[in-house]
Amino acid sequence: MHLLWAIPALPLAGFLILFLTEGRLPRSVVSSIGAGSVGLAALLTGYVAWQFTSSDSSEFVSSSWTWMIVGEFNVSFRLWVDALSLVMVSVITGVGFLIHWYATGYMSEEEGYSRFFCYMNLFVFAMLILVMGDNLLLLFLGWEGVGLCSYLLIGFFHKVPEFGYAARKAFVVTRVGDTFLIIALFLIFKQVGSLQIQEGLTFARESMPDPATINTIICLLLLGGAVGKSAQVPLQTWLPDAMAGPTPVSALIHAATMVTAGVYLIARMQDFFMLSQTAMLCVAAVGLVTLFIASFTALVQSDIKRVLAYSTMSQIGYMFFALGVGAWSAGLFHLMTHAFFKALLFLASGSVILAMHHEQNMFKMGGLWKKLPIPFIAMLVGSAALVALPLTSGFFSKDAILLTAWKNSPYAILFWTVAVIAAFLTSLYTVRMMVLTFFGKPQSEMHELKKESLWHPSRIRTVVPFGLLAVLSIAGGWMGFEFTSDLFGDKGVHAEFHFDPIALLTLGIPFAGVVVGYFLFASDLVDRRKIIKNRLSDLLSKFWHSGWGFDWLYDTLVVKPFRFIAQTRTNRNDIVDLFFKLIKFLASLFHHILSMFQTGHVRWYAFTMVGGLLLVFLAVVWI
Amino acid sequence: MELSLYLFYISAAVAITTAIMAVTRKNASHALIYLVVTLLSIAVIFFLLGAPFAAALEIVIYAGAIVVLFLFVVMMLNLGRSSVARESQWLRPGMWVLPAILSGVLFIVFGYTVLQTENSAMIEGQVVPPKEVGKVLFHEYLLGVELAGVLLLAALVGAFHVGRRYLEERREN
Amino acid sequence: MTTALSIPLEHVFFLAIILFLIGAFGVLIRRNIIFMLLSLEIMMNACGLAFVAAGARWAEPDGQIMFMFILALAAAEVAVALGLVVQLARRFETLDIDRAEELNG
Amino acid sequence: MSVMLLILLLLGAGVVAWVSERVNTTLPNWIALITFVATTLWVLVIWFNGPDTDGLYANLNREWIPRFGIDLHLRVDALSLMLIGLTTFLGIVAVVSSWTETKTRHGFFQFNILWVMAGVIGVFSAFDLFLFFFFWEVMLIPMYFLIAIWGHEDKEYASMKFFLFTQISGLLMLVAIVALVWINYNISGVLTFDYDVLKEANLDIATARLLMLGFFIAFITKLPSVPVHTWLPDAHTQAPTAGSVILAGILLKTGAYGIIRFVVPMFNEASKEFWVWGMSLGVISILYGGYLAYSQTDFKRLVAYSSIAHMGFILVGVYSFSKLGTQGAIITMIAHGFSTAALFMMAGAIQERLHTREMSKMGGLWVRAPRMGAVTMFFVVASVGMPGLGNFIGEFLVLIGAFQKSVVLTVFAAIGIVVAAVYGLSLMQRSFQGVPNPDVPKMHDFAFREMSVMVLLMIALVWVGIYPQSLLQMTAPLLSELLRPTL
Repeated sequence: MHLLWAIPALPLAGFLILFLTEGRLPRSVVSSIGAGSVGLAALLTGYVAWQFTSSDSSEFVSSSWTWMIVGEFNVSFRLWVDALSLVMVSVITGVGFLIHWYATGYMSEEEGYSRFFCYMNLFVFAMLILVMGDNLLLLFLGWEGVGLCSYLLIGFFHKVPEFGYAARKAFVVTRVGDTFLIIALFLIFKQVGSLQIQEGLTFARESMPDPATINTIICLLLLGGAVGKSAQVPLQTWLPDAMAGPTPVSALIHAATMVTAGVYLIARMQDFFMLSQTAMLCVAAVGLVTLFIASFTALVQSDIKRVLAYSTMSQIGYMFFALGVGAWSAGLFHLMTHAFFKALLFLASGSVILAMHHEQNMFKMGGLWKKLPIPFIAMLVGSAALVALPLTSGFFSKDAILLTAWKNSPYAILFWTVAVIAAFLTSLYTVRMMVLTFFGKPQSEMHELKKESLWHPSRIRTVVPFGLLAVLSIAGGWMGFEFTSDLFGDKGVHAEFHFDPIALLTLGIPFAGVVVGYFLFASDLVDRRKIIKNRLSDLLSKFWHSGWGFDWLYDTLVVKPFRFIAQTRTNRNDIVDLFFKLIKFLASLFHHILSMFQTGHVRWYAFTMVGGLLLVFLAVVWI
Repeated sequence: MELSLYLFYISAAVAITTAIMAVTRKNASHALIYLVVTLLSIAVIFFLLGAPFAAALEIVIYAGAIVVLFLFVVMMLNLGRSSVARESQWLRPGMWVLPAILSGVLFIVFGYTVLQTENSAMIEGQVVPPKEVGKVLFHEYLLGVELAGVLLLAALVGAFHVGRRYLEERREN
Repeated sequence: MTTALSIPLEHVFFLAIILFLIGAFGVLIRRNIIFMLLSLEIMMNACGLAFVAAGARWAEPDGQIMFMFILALAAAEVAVALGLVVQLARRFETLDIDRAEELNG
Repeated sequence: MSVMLLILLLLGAGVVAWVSERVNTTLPNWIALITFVATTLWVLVIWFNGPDTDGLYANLNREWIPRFGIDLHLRVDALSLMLIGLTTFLGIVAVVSSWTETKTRHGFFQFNILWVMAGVIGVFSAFDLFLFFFFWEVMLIPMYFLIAIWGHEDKEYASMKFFLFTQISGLLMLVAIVALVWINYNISGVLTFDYDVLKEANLDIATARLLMLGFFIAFITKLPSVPVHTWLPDAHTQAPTAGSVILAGILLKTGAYGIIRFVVPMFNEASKEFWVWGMSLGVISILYGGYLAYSQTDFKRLVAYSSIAHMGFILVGVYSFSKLGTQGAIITMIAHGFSTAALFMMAGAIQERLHTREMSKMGGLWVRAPRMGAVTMFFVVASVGMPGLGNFIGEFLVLIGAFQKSVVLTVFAAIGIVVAAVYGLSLMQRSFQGVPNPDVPKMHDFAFREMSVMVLLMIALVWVGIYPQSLLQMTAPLLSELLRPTL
């Protein structure tokens, strides 16, 4: 019997223990529970993966209890794993474990240590449910669960109001996407009569009505959900702000796993998307636009984590792009390699930030490569993979995407060109980041590194995750492509590497980027001050810096009007109540009018009584 | 026969005159004396109408008890010359107009109502003796008697309560 | 037995009406509460007169019985009212009914 | 028989509690607590004994006033049993939450609580319309006292508003009941208030529409739905903690119960015609309640408006006329009972400690009281609709049921989920997160008394969230009866 159920159960158990003990456990115990549970889950995943590859079946199932049955609506807590899920599970538990391990050092001097691991374990659990769920409702449970954990962890330092705001923004913006997703679920249920993923796929393959307008709508709604979770245009604005969370959180949630859930969703619902050319095109377009916008934005950021955040956005844009042009396996492959090298980059930047008194501004760093050799090397390896220098993992995945786009897309030239420009920009901003952080003159004082502090870059808690992730960042490409290319069998397309001009160009672009970047940012050949002073470049950089004004746009169009309506004094009260207040007002008006007759003058009463008598008698006489 | 008829009209005239006087006097004691005369003449009329028991009650209770109660209060409050002056200040001619008009209109209406009704019956002055009154009172009107008793009890309690509060307040002061 | 007079019922009624209106007139014009009560007594007597006359018309005791009820009512009224008058005189130091306006709603 | 005993037990315990305040001021609390624990256990025993062959857990049918065809007809089926269980359970919560809150007339306070609960149980089990109306009134008057005597600064206004709204709507219902009975008498010659008979009355559609409206308005006032919801925020805000817990946890459910039990089965065709209006009112309630919830600065008021939004889901679910929607509405009733009761209890706990409900005077409470923060977070997350907790199940079933009926309305209702996130998180942010307010005095965290109740509520919500089937399978056989022939 395979121990599939135990993989999510372990982090869940960790979460429950940490939650119920309310932070009363000593830190060492918390570390071993928090990181250990994920570590065990990773080991177990390895075991299950081994079972999986050695067995003949293409799916592993683990059923537990019935969630709900109403009429024909029937969902269960049932785990279902195929190769695609298994890749995701491996990434989540493997990379997750390394990040947890690193975090035991990174968070060692923070308050709420236990709370942190409590949330992190819950996150891993929810993420595992997301990828292992056998039906869409279970997927949605994980989907919302990771959103909640993301919210909790972004706002982890809850004393800072801005962080709380960023956390809420992340939650609400992704909630908008989630609403699309849940409507997609309704529509799928209406069409298919079930939320079982496999039944849905079978239905899509075999009995989807034609022309499949409904199918296109479903796909677009699913895309809406994916866009929210994966921070793609137009719901991308939360991700940069989400960097308010502790760096391991950024590494795990906002780089390696949660933000790729959208990619997973689309890959999972592949059969629906395959039926709709429009939807595929939309996926590709969303990816491409995000890729393009995010690359430019990353170029002008000064906060090191924001650079990485925009870089994440653009890399996920690559994945969407890949899915959109039908390069399923390449997209998923990129997801995996990206998880390795982006986690590495984030963790390394975390070490740098800690060493700089929580300073994240790159312009205040500089010349750190001597003082922080281990983070420097880690970052260098990560950057190489990000830039896609040959033989790193990023190279294999990105190259596969670009080549497929060229060969397999209706708008090949346009798509390819934009993607290549973005790749060039990727090199540029990566070089800029490295130069500003590690080279040049030191701009501010560094934290005095004490050997005994747990987060010291040379402690084993830091070196081992760095080392492993670095190895994966480089070697991940060698072993991985074979693995993922089997996932989709003959459905996906992937290009072989041939020596033709396009391939060479694709190969050469990163180098060109690095070289140009070197001249721009590191050498004295270009006068940077002149460029900065130029008005056009100033405007552009402001525009790019703001993330192409999306925040401003939403702020003016949605947030401010909503707040205005909700928070102006007159509207705090219920408008509907005015009607009832009117009734009350009328009643009291009549009361006042009638009580004017009640003067308290006895003679007035006597007078009215005599008058009333008169009236009565007059009535008697004449009627 | 003639005599008693005249007696009725004379009593009526006296009643009306003294009633007007009672209402318009400035001195409370004078007004009360006029009121007594009114009541007495009404008692005469009762007697003429053949209701000797009512006439007796009118004299004993109304003229005897109630008006005396009034007099006690007037004396207790010591409504002397200053109050006469105040009354004349209050009874300005302007005040009379509207009530007078109202009373006039009412008189027309009432009179019209009385004249309209078809009966021009005569009162023969058949005496209804107290014994008969008592029989009916304690048979057919027994419930009314009980209610009147309750009313008087309530008045007793009310008067006692009102008076006692006054006493208590004075004791506190 | 009879007092052997024969007067029209209307005449007695007119007397009652006139007395009643005099009383009402008094209530309306006086500001002194004692005079108002006094006028009320006249009004009640007028009503009693009307009842007695009506009873006498049929030579039945009911009119007198009604008069007795009115008498009881008057006694009760006077007892409470005069108590109130005393209270009023002490508290407001006036008998002016217009000054006691606390009845207003 | 057992229901009647249950009601009598509560009524009797109320009197005993009132008298016992002469002995000791905490004695009434203990009496009420023991009574509620006992009744909860009793309900659990009934629950586990299972239904009889007719699907009933208890049934009592005696003549009461035979001249008018009024019977003492109390019947407990699965739906009633669930709601009675919720009632007695929240009774425990209410008593515990106000353990130290009342400063005066402890005995009368517990008397009112016990009598409200007795009335509510009567409402949930009465199958005679006259009896139903009787219990309907029995539950309102003690509630009025609870608000009017132990309420906060604006209690007179709030209690009067509550009373007027419920009385006027109750009057409408009474008129409808009497008219229904009379019409049925004219048609069939049988004078009866019995539910089962009147359900089968042959009404022409125009009459049915009118009578349906009478019931409908009474129940949506109680629910409450826009536009007759305005008593709720005031009543909730001013009521003492126990009052809010009962009001939100249970009294609102009587409105929902009334719609499910009476409006839909008794006036089936008329209700089916009415579905657009019903669903639209629900959707408007969801959006409008959510929007007003966000605008509030008062902790309790915010939760009160969020209740309106959640109750909107019930309306949407019921008027979708599907099994999914109705089941969703039932689950929402239960889950909302748990989550909102907890939030009101939290509001009461904060007010007891800080003497304010104004969120601008809070901030950073998590640092002072981490347990309260965690608990609030849990229930806010639940009411925001997190999968795995009860509220989500209800809302999801409602929406998926409604989707089969009307796509557009469902989409609007789904927007309510986003709005819920906005106000829920802003509640959390404004009260518990952020910089600790220096003006806030030191506050003690939850101790055993409050924590034990909160843990019970959490377990209940998680249970509804991950194993709703246990409830769904109970009510499943009822659905066809409630929804009547066509589905």
